[in-house]
Amino acid sequence: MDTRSTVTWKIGGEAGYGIISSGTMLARSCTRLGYHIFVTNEYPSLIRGGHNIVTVKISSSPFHALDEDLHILVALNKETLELHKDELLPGAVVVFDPKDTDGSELKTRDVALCPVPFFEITKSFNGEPVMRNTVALGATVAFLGLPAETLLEVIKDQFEHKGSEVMAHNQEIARAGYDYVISKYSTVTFAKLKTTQKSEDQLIINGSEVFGVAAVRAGLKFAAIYPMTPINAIISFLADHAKSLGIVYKQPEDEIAGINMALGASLAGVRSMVATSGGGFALMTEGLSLAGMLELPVVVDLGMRVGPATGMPTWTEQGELQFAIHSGQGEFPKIVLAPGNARQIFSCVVEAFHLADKFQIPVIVLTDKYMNESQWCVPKSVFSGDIVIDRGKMVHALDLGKEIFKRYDLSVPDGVSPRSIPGMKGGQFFANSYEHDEIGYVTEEPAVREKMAQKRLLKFQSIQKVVRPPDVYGDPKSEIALTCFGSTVGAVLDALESVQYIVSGKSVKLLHFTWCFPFPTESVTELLSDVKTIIDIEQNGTSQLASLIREYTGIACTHKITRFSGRPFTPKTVLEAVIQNL
Amino acid sequence: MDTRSTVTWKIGGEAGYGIISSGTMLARSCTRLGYHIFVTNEYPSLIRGGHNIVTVKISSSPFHALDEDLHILVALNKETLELHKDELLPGAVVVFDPKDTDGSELKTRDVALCPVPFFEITKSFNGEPVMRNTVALGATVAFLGLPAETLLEVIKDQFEHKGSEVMAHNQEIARAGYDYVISKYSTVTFAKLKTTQKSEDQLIINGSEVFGVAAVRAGLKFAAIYPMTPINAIISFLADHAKSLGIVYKQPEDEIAGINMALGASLAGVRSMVATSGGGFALMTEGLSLAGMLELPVVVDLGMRVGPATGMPTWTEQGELQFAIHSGQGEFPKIVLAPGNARQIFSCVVEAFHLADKFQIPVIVLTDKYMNESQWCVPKSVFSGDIVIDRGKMVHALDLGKEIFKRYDLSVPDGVSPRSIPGMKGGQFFANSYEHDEIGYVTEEPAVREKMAQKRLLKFQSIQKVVRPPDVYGDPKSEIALTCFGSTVGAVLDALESVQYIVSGKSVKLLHFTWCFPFPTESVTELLSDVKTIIDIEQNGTSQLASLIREYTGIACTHKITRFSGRPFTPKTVLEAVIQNL
Amino acid sequence: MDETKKIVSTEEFKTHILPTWCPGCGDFGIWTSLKSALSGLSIGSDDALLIYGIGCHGNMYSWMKTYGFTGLHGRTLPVAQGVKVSNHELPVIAIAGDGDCLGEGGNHLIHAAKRNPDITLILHDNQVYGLTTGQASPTAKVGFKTKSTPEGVTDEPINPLTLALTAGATFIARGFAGDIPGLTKLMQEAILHKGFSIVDVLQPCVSFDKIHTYQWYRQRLYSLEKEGYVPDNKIEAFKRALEWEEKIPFGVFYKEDRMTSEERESALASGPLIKSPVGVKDVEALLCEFI
Amino acid sequence: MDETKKIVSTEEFKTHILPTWCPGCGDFGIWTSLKSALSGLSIGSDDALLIYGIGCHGNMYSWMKTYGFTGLHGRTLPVAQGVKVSNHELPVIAIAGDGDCLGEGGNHLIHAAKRNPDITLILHDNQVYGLTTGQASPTAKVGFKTKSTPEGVTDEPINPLTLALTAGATFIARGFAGDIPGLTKLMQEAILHKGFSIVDVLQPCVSFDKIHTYQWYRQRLYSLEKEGYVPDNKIEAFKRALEWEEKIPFGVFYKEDRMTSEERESALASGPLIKSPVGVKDVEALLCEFI
Ligand SMILES: Cc1ncc(C[n+]2csc(CCOP(=O)(O)OP(=O)(O)O)c2C)c(N)n1
Ligand SMILES: Cc1ncc(C[n+]2csc(CCOP(=O)(O)OP(=O)(O)O)c2C)c(N)n1
Ligand code: SF4
Ligand code: SF4
Ligand SMILES: [Mg+2]
Ligand SMILES: [Mg+2]
Repeated sequence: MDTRSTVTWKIGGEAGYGIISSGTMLARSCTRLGYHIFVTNEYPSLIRGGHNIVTVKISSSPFHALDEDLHILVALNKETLELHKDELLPGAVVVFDPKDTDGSELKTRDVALCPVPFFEITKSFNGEPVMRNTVALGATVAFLGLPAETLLEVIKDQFEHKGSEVMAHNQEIARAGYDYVISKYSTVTFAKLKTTQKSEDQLIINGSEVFGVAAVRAGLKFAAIYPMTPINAIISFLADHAKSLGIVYKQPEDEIAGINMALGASLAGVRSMVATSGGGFALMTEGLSLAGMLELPVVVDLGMRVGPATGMPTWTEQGELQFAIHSGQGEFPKIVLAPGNARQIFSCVVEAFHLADKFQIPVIVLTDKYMNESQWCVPKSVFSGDIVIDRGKMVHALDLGKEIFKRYDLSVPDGVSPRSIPGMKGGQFFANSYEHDEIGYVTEEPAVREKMAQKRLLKFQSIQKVVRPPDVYGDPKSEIALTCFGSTVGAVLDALESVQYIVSGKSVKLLHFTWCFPFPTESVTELLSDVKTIIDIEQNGTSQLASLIREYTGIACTHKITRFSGRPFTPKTVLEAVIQNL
Repeated sequence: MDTRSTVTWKIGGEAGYGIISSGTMLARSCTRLGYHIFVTNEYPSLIRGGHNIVTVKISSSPFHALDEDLHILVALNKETLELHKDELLPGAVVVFDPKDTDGSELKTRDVALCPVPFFEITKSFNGEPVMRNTVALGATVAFLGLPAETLLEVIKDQFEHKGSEVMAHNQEIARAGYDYVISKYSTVTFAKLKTTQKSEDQLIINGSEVFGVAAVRAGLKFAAIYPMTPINAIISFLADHAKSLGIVYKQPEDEIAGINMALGASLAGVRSMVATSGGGFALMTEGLSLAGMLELPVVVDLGMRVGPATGMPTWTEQGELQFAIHSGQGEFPKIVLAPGNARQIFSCVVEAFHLADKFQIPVIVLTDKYMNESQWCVPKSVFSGDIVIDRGKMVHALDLGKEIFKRYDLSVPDGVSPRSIPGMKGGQFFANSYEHDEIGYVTEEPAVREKMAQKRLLKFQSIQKVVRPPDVYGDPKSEIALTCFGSTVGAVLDALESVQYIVSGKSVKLLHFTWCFPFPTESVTELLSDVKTIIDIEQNGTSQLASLIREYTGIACTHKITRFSGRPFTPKTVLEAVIQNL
Repeated sequence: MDETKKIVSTEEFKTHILPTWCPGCGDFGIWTSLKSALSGLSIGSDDALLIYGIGCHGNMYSWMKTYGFTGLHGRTLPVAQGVKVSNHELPVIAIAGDGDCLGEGGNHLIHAAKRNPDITLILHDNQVYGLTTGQASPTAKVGFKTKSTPEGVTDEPINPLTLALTAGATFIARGFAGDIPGLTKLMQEAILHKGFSIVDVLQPCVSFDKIHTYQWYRQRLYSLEKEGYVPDNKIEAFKRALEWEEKIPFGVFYKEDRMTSEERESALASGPLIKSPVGVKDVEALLCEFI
Repeated sequence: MDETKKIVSTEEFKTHILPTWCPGCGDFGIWTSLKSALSGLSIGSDDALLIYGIGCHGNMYSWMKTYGFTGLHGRTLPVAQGVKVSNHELPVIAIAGDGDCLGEGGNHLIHAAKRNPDITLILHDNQVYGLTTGQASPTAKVGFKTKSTPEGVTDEPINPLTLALTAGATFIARGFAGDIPGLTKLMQEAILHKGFSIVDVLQPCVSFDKIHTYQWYRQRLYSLEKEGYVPDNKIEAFKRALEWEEKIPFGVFYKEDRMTSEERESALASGPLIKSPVGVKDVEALLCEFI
């Protein structure tokens, strides 16, 4: 029997909460068996109604992004068939309820129509209509050729806290879906997965949750986050775990309060963060400038979504790179990072807290709807390793009281002066948003102002010493380079790997920026100076990274691929666009 | 008798309101006699106390900026002598009250010490101590060799509304100061002005007032402005004239309310504006993005001051060029203008209202403390000419009602669709901050989203057709170019004119940007491509215009002159820095 | 509102989009009441501007055909004031959420009330941030478990009525999404009131609030009017507005005649700003002030 | 405040900068009262954090040597809450202006009161925006002519007391900048109060307000305490707080014991957040939730 190493599965139906969790349960079943998975959801900015879909890609080896083509489509309503029929691979398995449709919309297609009476099966077990998902899950596992037991176990873990009855009920229904397919469609083998070996535990976790885990591991103690798509999952994560982890999550009245609370916590001596999307970030920009002036560490999760204004809240974009870099009145140092996947979110967030303390500045981590709300599979070991926490320059109680404490000591070579914490004896100072002297007293003396401004700007140079160059994939000597930042990397990597980094006969390399600002000028100049063709790929309309590259290196990207429909790039769209541009 | 074409006068003393108005009165006296003047004040961010100074430059021919060197220093306290003695030209006239000091701090200097008993004279007329200014004014006019009558007339106009007694009292005291100098210091001729001819009426008006006059001439009807230095003068101007001009000024509860009120007014069909400084602007950036999405015209006066955070509120800087350009979540078109002097404020503001309507976008006019609070002399004719007001694409009532009105009609070639005004029959639409279709209904369809985003971005191209190149001064073929934007131009022009655009034997040209964004790429590329040496001059620490030039043309400025002490450039500092860099 | 004789059917407000609210959501009742309130006042789809917040409540515009403004989360009232001062002949109604206008936009509510513009605010008071899937809103009552308060709300709730009262609103009422005739009447009174009027509408959120159901409210609500309450005294209004839990009053709590901010604006004396000539032509006197 | 026996002289707060307020400004009285309140409570310059708004009032930090935070206009209270939750053993006092904390920052006042953190707010109520040279503040009374209201204020003033009351503040008092002993006492009570306390201080601005002088206030002020008023009832407090013009009460209007936001935060049960270990080490259970 032919089996595949990769299967892409999609389920669609009207909104409700079942669809998203069925994606998670399928993913967990697969990772528990050793597969790699990726789960995305697409839904309108509504609570109910509208078309919701979840896509899960399952593979026996690691990969970076979703594919467009489906091996299995599960339709919980008729609309799903209509909307997604063009995504079906020849031979694909199409599962639907004969109550909803006879499948005639796919009549002329080369697909395996597999009606499964979701509704009837659910009903025969006295289940609610919402439990059709569970039937579909059982059916899916059967089509994939996976053991029912793993799914039943996942269901157990999911529903255990609701009591053994609920749990058993769900298991029963899933099993019924599974059995139906086994008995009825034993010949439909199109979507059967190659068996694989499980090497280690993998988490199924969305990007915002990764952010939260990384933050608490890095010593976050206080977060003030006003709800906003696409960072709501970090609120749930922190609120749910506040008690057990001994941290505080506060829901502020607005984003302005959020950033100012976080700065208060930072001054008081604890690591703090905020999270928001573009609109809320706009409201925080004055506070960022304050952080710059007071030299207070703070980490900002800027979860980008489609703009401008309210835009399309539940769709993805990378429209705020330049806004983040230039945010806030006046001039002050900050760092902007842009992880591209779950592992990088973890490492960038840990790094962000470290850098914020090291340089006493705000650090912005750019995330987006796609990475925050998609579920990634990540080996547990990624999250559980040792993390060395260095709070940066903090004055010791013993060193205080001898002479007047200079919080903004100008004699430091790197622009970063040791700080005291309110309450420490002899550590008195003013955290002053007016221009100030070394103790924090207000000053308008030109010479002091100049020195204090220079001190802050000096941090740009200090940061240059730790700036990370872009990650380079492919042959570094290639004369064709692609450039991208943040989550776009997934689709680009899968595209390039699928052709072994050879496009139209030419070797291609990729520069992926997870560190965007201060710009890694030196390394990028080196990496791009002998390159003839530079194709910049961004999930926005104005190619903001390309602008940065030009601003700092003078080098112009020769081609710019943009996408601003709210839909993430796929490997196929990337590859086609790159070929077209060559 | 030797006379001069230019005199720089300074008065200093403790805060209080007299000092600033004495500068204005001196300036008025001079312009009424045909001189050109410029008045700046420097004061700390305090209501009382601290050292306040006003400087007036008076010249028989037009000029662009203040000089550093003083011909007359009037000290209303001892501190003034100490602080400003190094600014005195050899032979300069130093006026002080013998009660405050014997002038010994200037003993070794080549200056004309001219004690005038301000206090005693004031007292002898039963005047308040604050009226010492008036004595000083009379004395000043005598040292300048100007007729007392003009000053007395100015005093009359100034105090008339307070009753004839107050008026006469002030006149008397000014006259006494004048007479004292005439009788006592007839030999002190160092600061005598060349006589001049008055050609036309000139206004003494500060930059914010020019903004206000321009706005109401351009059809402003509604302004919502939260107080903030350095734009408070436009509040007073609009509040004081609201009744007579038939406009509405509202003090909003915060800047967020301000921009949203202005957008409401704009939607309702009237020209509207806001004004603020960097911190308030930060709070408005979400609203700017909304304007971009709704395609609503609005004009923003961004009065820059020293940042970051609260910074030095009463000192000048140009730190928000890049922030202005990139402000707001997501991607949308806007225009950023940067007038360099009072005339340019007038023309840029009129232009701003025009462009905002023409492209249905927010237009930001960058001003700063220096230009807003300095008083300029501007011929009356500059303000009184005809202004053609074109509200841009507005749908006519007669064209409505036939078919469904498409507020966001996608078929327009320039990205700008005609708009209706709420209340018009048949003009119903949604001003929708969510992505929307042509009527304004929400949409998340990728194709519609793409088209609507493209429509907005198309405006960038339409704007390129009317983009203004930088003003070029000097020989366009020079191989050395200076670049600057906004108010820095004054000092640079005076510096270059003083050496006839030849520095170190080489011809130098100046590119002055009053239109900053969308960047005039084509013209700048042409103007700079054959230039060997480019010296960028900015009142900030990170050379933001230079970054823009590089970003859009790839051309790097070879030298960067920055200044961020809060003190404006002077012709001398500019010239020295340029010479040093050559 | 110059054509009060005009017949406006609620059908006029229909769009091609069907409501996407959860079945049973209190927003349905508010929407239905609003449509009949407007039609009863002969305000048709071209005759007024409705300004919506961002939240489930704000989604209403998609199925409510009038001039509409859906701006930023929390900012309905500043927009409304900007519109009203520019065209005070246009009825302006703000449709806001409790998160929207007591959380993000709390400051604007106080200051709008203080100024008394002739604007009506319909406040969808459902104790949650519905659209962001169920965090506690500022009106959430103590003990209520939500996504952001898994241990239950511990803060005191904000009371929109006492808040509006202390800030100077001149018409303060509470309605119930489950009482369409009553709510319609309150909305009409509010719209007809000259000045800043607020109708706080108790709105069950069937998805994220399993406590404050229609049932829960019905068991507690009582009509102020039926009790003979006269809404002309701030202290009495304050007292009533503090009632909760056992007995919850609805109806008009307070009403007062005060000049509106538009009436106090001299530039509007001769007509709406949008109708005055554009661009000051005669500047001679103005310029002479500076010479 | 663990060293309550310590002797703190008001001299301890001295800096090298002399006050730059206008001679006669009410801020002097507030400053003097604050210094003696702190010294009376043995709170020295290293023992507390004072958080200042931007305005004339906020300039106080320059001549007030304690840990100080001078942040953004309007944002004292969020900062204060962030500090307090991180170190609830530290006394945290916000020094705010009426423009600062009722205009720009009005929303934060309501929400701080709602949460009841153990913070004291001293509100410099001078009816103007002093530092920006005299525009009307939210508390400016009707008719008052200012730079932004040349025809006189027409809006209703905001009443900080009723606002705080309706928002849930647990200690609400009014003091007078001209009554240093009385104000000192109120401040001490406020600081000692466990929960969100606000002292609204009537503060003459001698430069921009020629009406509400010391004299004007003295003629009208009366002591609640002397009248035997008991500050334990919201409705009575509301009534008293509405009094103005002829008779103006001062003293404590309302006081209530309620759990503070810190007391309700489980992470703080075992001590301040700054003292808990940094970085979660044992993540096994947490990670297993995701497998
Ligand atoms: C500045 C900003 N912050 C946050 C959001 C995200 N957001 C959208 S709706 C909403 C809350 C809605 O709650 P509410 O106003 O009570 O409306 P409901 O959904 O309950 O009707 C939030 C926080 C936003 N759009 N803009
Ligand atoms: C965001 C922002 N907006 C405006 C300002 C300008 N500003 C500084 S102080 C002030 C008003 C001060 O008034 P108030 O708080 O009453 O203090 P007072 O001077 O009366 O003590 C304003 C508006 C600012 N610094 N920041
Ligand atoms: S989530 Fe609640 S408020 Fe939103 S539509 Fe559903 S029931 Fe209504
Ligand atoms: S302006 Fe008023 S508040 Fe400010 S210092 Fe002077 S008197 Fe005090
Ligand atoms: Mg709500
Ligand atoms: Mg004030």
